[in-house]
Amino acid sequence: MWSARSNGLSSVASARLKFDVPVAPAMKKTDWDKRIQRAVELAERYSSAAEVLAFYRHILEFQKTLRADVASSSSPAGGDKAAFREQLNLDIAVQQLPALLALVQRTGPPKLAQEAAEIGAGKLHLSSPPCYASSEEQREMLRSFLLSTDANGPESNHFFARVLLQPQAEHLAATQQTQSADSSASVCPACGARPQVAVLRPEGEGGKRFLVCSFCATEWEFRRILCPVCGEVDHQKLPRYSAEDFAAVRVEACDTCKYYLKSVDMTVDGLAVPLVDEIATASLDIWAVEHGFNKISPNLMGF
Amino acid sequence: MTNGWIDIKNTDMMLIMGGNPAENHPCGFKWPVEAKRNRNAKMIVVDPRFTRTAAVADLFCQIRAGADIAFLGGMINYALENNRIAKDYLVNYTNAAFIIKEGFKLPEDGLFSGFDAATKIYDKSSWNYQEGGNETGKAVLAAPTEGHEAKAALMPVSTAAKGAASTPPPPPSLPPNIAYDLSLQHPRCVYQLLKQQYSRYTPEMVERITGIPKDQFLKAADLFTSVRKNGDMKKVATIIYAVGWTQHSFGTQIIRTAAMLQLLMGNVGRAGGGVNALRGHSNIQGATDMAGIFDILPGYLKVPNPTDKDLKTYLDRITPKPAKPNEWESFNYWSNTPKFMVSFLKAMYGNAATKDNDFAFQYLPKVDRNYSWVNIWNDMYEGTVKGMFAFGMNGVMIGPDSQKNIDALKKADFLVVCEIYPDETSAFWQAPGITPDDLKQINTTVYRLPGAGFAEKDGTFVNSARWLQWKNAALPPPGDCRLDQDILAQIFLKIRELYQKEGGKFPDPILKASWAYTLPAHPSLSEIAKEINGKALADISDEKTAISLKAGQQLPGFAMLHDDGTTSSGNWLYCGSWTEAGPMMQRRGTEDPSGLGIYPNWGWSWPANRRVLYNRASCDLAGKPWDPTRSQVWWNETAQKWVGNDVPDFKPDSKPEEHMGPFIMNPEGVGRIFVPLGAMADGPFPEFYEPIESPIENPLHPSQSTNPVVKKYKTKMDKYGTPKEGYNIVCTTYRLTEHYHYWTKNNPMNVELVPEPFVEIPAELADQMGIRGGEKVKVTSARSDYIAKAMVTKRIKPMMVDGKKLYQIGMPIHWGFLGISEGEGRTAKMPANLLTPTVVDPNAYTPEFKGFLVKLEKV
Amino acid sequence: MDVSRRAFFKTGIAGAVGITVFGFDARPLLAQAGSLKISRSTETRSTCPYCAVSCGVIIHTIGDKAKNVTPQVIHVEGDPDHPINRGTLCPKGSSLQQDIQNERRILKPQVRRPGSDHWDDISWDQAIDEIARWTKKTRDATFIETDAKGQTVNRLESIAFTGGCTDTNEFNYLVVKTMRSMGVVRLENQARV
Amino acid sequence: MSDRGTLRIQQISAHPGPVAGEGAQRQDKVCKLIDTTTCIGCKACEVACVEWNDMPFQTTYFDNTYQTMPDTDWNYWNLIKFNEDEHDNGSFAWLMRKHQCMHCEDPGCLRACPADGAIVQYSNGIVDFQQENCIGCQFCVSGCPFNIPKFNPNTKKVYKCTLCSDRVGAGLEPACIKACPTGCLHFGTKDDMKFLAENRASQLREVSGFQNAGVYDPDTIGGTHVIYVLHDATKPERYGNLPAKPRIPLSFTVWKDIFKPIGLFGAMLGFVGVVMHYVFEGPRREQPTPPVVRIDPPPPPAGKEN
Repeated sequence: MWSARSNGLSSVASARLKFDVPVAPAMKKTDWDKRIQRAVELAERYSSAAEVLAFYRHILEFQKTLRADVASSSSPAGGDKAAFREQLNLDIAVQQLPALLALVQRTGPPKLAQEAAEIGAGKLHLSSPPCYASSEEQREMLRSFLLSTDANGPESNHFFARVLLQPQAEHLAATQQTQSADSSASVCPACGARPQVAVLRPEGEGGKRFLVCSFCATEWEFRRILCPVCGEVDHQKLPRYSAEDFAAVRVEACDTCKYYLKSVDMTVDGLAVPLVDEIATASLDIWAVEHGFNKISPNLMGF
Repeated sequence: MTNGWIDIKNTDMMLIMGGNPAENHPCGFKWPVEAKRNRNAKMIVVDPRFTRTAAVADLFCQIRAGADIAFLGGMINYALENNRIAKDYLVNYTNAAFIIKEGFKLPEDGLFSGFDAATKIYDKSSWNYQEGGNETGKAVLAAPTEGHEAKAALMPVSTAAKGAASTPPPPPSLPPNIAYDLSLQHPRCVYQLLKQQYSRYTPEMVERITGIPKDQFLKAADLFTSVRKNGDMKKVATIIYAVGWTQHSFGTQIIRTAAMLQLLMGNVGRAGGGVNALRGHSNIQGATDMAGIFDILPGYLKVPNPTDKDLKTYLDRITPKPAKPNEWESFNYWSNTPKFMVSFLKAMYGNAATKDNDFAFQYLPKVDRNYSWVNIWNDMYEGTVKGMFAFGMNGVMIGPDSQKNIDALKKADFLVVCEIYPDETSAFWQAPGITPDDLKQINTTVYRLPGAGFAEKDGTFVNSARWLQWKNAALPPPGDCRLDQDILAQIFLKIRELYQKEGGKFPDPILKASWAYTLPAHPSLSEIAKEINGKALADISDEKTAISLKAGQQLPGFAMLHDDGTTSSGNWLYCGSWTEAGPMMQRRGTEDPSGLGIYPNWGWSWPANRRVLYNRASCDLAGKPWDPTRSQVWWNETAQKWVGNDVPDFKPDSKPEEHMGPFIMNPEGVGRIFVPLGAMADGPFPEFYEPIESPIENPLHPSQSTNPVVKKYKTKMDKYGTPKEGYNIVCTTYRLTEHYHYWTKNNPMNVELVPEPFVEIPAELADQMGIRGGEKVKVTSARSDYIAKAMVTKRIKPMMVDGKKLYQIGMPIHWGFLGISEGEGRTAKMPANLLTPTVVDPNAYTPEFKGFLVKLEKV
Repeated sequence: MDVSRRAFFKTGIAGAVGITVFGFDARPLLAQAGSLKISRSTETRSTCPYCAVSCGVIIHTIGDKAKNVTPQVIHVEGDPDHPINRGTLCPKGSSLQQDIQNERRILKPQVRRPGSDHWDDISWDQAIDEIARWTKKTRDATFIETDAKGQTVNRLESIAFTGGCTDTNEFNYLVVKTMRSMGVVRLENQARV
Repeated sequence: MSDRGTLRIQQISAHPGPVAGEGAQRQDKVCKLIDTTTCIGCKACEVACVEWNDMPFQTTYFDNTYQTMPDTDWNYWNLIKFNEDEHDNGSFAWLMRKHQCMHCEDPGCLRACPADGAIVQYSNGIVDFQQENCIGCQFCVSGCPFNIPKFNPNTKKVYKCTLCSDRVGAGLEPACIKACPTGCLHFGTKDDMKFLAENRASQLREVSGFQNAGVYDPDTIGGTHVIYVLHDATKPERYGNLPAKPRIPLSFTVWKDIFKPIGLFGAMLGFVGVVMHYVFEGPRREQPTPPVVRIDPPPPPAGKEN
């Protein structure tokens, strides 16, 4: 939280400050407690998202219990995204599935709970890609998620896969510390998934933009006034929409490709936890969609 | 800057002199600080005042304003005496080994050979290389005798006198086959002459002239040259300067001395090295590149003069032929001048520029005299300049001699000012002291047009580091304000319309200037930027690079320019800034693979996106970097070409064994320690001269105290003070961190930070005169006087100069008669430049704002 | 999938029971989304107009061109991506907003007539017309086609153009084109001094 | 203020009984590091302070120095002090020190303050004035070893640098930090900042030839949450009267150390407060509400103290 200056200047303790490189936040062990605590706070602050956050909190607490260090951390050639996914341990994930299904049936929203029940009970699930409930088929479900290029559709089977594999992915990405070579990569340099949210971190008088991966939560530098989807740079075509209700979160849209993502401005609220604040401001997503914009990638709660 | 802002972080040693970056470039100054923090680099600051830059320096020397050449000459002497030089670099990358013609004479008496006292012009024919081949180790000739010199000195005078009657004939050219002595022993080789020239700049002499105690100078000299201890080439030193050097009647020669020192030590072309001018304003670099000044055309092409009866004559005159030792290679890049020039004419006059009409060469005015800044005001004062356009240029405040400029404007017929704030130039008739009766006599019609602020305009600025950076317009101009380019276009189109309707003197260039902008009265700067880059006018191709272009396509770079009218380019130097790939100066890539701070994909840097100039010199003869930890470019044996982290500033396929010189813009291909022929007006080596207003006679040669080719101006406004008349305090002017020129006096925050003008006075002098801080003092020069509060400070010490005790004072320039504090009656409503003299550097025509004489009294 | 989601929300708005793909009750969210006071802002990359470090700045403006609302500057931010200033600004740069929106700006063309002690307002058309006539009159009266030695010089010595330090390259090129074409040789700029 | 929600209080001026939030897990101690050896006195931090705190434009006057004004003011909390520093040996330095509240670990202002809740020290070390509880007695002014608190005659309240407690409360750096173009300002945990500072100091001693370089973090007041790297830590006075051994005036320490244990204390201070308030403002208009209420209601004074 107390990151020292990051305006590209080395400090005498260069160990702590990287010289001449925008300091990406240290990719240390996922701080689940921080996310859980933030989810609780925001549930109080934004009643509109209370139900969603309450469920998300359960999911976070579940993810916290999962062993993340099962993914082999034998680092593949940096940025080899396929190899990255190969290293995630599906068997463990399959073992963890029943517990998740139970949790969702107990605490999840109706449709998701019903689905959990069906997967658990081995009924045929009609959503595509089809997935069946034998453990082999469950494994296949997780696998199909990993192989899908857009590794985060809103389909609920993707929901289960994301919940189970995300801790492994985060752990793996952290151990690999993949850094993007340029500041205009629109997909995660570690796992290749699309960005979930942008975060602005203090850099001098300004806010340096990073994108947060929707799967492995890697943050990579992504320069300002540039559309992550179509590469638009015309500032007139890149409106930012903000609401008084959310001081630090805004919609960063593109009039050219009509995609958007939200950004969390840490120069306004240093206590924000991007992935959680992103979910807590679902009403901004609704506003954006109503106004004809498409989200780059829906979040874990399906928004 | 030969290098760039970020590159300063790569240095091991900084000499900051004639500049004050901590105060005037705070955000750029993070990089010197970075070098200190990260590389333990040392910082030497030399300045008349202990500045905020000095406050973080490792060593500070207080120098008498204007004594810089003596200090740097002393440095050169020290480096030579103590073998703190880069031998291989010197022999192979500079003209140190070249032999100079007999008859050349050093200025022991203050004059080089060839001076004509009548015209105050040098005949430079003796400032030339000797023809011939390799003289290495050959019979050593006797040093030139008196006789030689006498002859040498006499001979040219007559020719010069002849020349002076009419326009002087074009100077003789450099020999194609230059004689040289790689052992550097020949008594007339540049190296020996250099030694001889600066042997007079002993530490004792440096102390006499600069006022810097000998031991302190030696400390500085030893520290700076320590990067070249025993000729080791690993470390690099940089020299950083600003207008503290340019604003002297010998400014160009100060910079030359610095360049020579850097060549001598092998610091040019290297990361963390170079000679780095910190420009004072956001687009001064661009304005120079784009020839906002009378004596050049865009891309530093020489203006035509009346003897250029046609395009060919002109091109023959200005296109240099290679001049080098036969055994060496020279790229001589300026040999492409005809391509640059013809492409420029095509951009200017489009289809009206044809082979048959010399590409409209005659449309360009011919220049054979000095029309520079101070001459404009001088001639307006004398009545020959009737009208003036001033777009964002506050000439009354800028001076020199503001009163002369005000009185000049009184004599003009019309003045057109485009500004965003009320400025002193358009309001010259409201200057303090002008009575209602005077007003009735002032017949100047003044138009004050509201222009647009920076945030309301798009377009390109070029920073000190030669980076072109496009900015976008954030909002429209307020009220009835208009975009500057629209105002200019609308005035021009109206004039063109009048010539169409009514005819008039030589209307062709006005009627035929190309104006193919979608909205003629609102030319888009993007369209202009593309025109500046240039395009193919016919299908062209280049077999070497296998690039071929269709007519109408943007040019990828100046290598594609032609001299047959098949290409156009408004400024060859910017060719490559807006290609078919798009606007390069709009790029914002933040990657820096080498870690050297090159940022190849951020904006675009001239020439050819090269971030450090002369970077071939960062390698040894074999093409390997002098310091592998700072590898910029290198020779790739397998690929048989020059490659690297930066764009090689070199002929890409020239093998090291071809021995091509790294300084490709010189016909010799090497760095010029000795500048031959006409390149400098006042000498091939810098010599120390006193400022025009000086407290002492030049200790080197009292008989020739000041720069011999500098002319004083003659109007009754032009008075120059002497110590005899009581002007015995040296005064200098400068800017503050908190303010910007004559602009932020309109911003409350900046005014709060520094509300009022002041005069910095040495505590000792103040005590003598009974002046206490905050009391009003009057500073008087031969021109005028100036009243402000005294800042009594220990940061300016009295100094002993040539045995005499001397005081220096200084004053910031930011206040005039229009502004927040001015409006509140908290200033004397006087521009600081009321005091400064009208006299200019003979090479750059920059006025001598720094180091003039004043009297000081309590009010 | 995006289409279906939008369709879903549309129905949600339409009053049908709003539930999300996962079955969350969307009504509170829809309600809040409807009540949000959204402001549209634009970020514009610019360059500080002061010294030659040329620090990058990002100017934040609100107001929608499309809706014909004149943009207002709400914030000037040091460009965090800029390799030289890295988001930092000096005391001049950090007060740039005062320069952009400053009550001392001159907002209309004015003329001071011979002998007059005050400014008079003048229309743009009038001003430009008068300036053009002044220029032509002066040029026609003093244009020099050949010098004493009969050499072609085609120059105008009686009118000077002086350009400022914040003029862009493109503007400066227009200056060269227009002024040189009129024969102006007294062409100078802050670059000289 | 938003910070009340996020910053835990450690000490409260003139507050009877234990402090709210005590016993709960500690927050990191924060600290601002100022490296005077790389400060160029550009005043970007002054502008940032004025802008963040919405200070009104005020007319300043030339005072024979580059310093914006002689001292900090109730509406100007951050000031670069310029000091021309000459030595007998002829050596000269122009020392620039960013002057603002030092946020003492043992704050004299807080000790001296008789008004319940007018001055609080958060457990992250920030010392903050709560103007709504200030009675304008100005004891804090005499209690401060650095002459920081400044009285506004119009509002009859005392003001000073809050270390941007509102920003810090929101997880941000103070406004001045982000403004510094040379990176001579840092903000972080006290441990981190001490580490940076000591490193820089040793670099100055070993490489730059400043044998006396060191870190200013005076233990006489339990250390400060604003620390300096100085070229010469042996003579902090050179930097515009930075006291080598800052001390809280005895009277105040005595007060606290002697009376605090005694139950009278709360009542007495309350009384003093009333008197002071009466003296300075006449009859009390409204009861100032102690901030602790908003944090966590304090238990009543323990019985044994009666």
